[in-house]
Amino acid sequence: MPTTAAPTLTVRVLLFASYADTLGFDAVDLSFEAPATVGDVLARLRALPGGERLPPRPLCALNLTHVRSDAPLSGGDELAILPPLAGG
Amino acid sequence: MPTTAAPTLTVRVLLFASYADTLGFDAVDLSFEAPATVGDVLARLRALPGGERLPPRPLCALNLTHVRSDAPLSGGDELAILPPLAGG
Amino acid sequence: MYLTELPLDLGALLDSVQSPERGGVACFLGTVRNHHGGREVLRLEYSAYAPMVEAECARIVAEAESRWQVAVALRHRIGRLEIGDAAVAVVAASAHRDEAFVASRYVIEELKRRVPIWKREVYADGTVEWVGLAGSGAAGQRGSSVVNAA
Amino acid sequence: MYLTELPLDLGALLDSVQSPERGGVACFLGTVRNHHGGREVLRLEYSAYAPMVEAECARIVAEAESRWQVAVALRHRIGRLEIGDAAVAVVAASAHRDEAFVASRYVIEELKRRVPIWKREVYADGTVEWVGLAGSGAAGQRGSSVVNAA
Repeated sequence: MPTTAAPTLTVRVLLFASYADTLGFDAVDLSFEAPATVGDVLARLRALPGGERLPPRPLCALNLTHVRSDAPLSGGDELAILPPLAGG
Repeated sequence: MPTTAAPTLTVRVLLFASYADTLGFDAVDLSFEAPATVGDVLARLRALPGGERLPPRPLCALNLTHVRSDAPLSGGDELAILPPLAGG
Repeated sequence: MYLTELPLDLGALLDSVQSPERGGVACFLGTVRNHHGGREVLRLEYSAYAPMVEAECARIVAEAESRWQVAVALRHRIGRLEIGDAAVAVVAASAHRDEAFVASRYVIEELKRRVPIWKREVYADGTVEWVGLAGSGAAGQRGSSVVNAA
Repeated sequence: MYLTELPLDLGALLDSVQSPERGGVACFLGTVRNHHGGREVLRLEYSAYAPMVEAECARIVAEAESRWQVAVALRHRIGRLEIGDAAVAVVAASAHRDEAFVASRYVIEELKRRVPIWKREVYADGTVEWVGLAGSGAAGQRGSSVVNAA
């Protein structure tokens, strides 16, 4: 919901496992004024019901690769917020 | 073939793999004046045809346990002279 | 494909990496335990971010195969697993057993650290919980503070 | 029995040590390579001082099971083996994967160092040679100075 004429970008956000349960959905498209980072997505998620239970620095993967929260976003990116891993 | 009246002991000596090929037999009973050690057996073997090709310090096992050449012998012992191991 | 919903076939993984040049083969199997955190586990369910599992596993295998002279096979099972079922299998074959050992260890450690797979444990008391490793965020070691299912 | 003349059955060894408490299983397989010292190997034959193999393997397994919380299975094949056949298999199962890895490594290293087994390699050029590890005596790395068979 951009409120200015600044260019916007839309990213696909995926939630998994306990985070999907916590926020009540497993995928959402979110739009931001450019430039935006992974941290901006996390801030948006934290404002949603249940989002306050996300940890301060969750694991994040951008287009199937682990990234830090200062990674910049591009339109069409797929950003996954990953609960603590438990494979193996 | 003890030549004195000293007490004698007889041990069973086993040869394996390349050592059996070298000396031409794989088992022999040898008698020694007591006390005797593994080293005495090695010295006796070295005097046999082909025995000069035994290494200076071959692996030896006394009654199924690795021993050094100064290990003492008792009558009825089984002493195995082990070529370089190649299991695995 | 590194993910499967079928039981893991160690023999097939061995066949895929063994060769007459590679005399040393190290493997690791991770199987479902019947206890966790002092509680009796009845069964569990693995889920995954499948496309990233494939991408990250391919990266890990490529790293191992470039660092050591090994051929690596890796498979992780998802879906419902019973106690004793194998969840993950790693095989590393090499002409040098040291490299086989080191590479197999590397792959399982990196998988646990980097590959997006989650599990929900079903306990004997009827509760269900997401399980996570420590250090991945404030949600902490157990997902119990986040989710209480039944 | 740690020695067998039959093909090794990894599945049976896994079954013998896996349990619902032991979620981590590390294995090692040593298979017959097609080359040695730059020469092409056609097949080989393992022989052993069988009673001592049983005694020494039992000691090694006991050492591993006392040093770490593991259950260990170990089997070595003797007789004629073809390229690719497994000659030795070690399995270590533990509640902790680190212990499974360390114990399986310990067992294979100690087996190579202590267990009286020998092999004769048959080469593509028709020669046959006893093969040995370095450091076990002046006969040195290869038995060729001691024996020339055909």
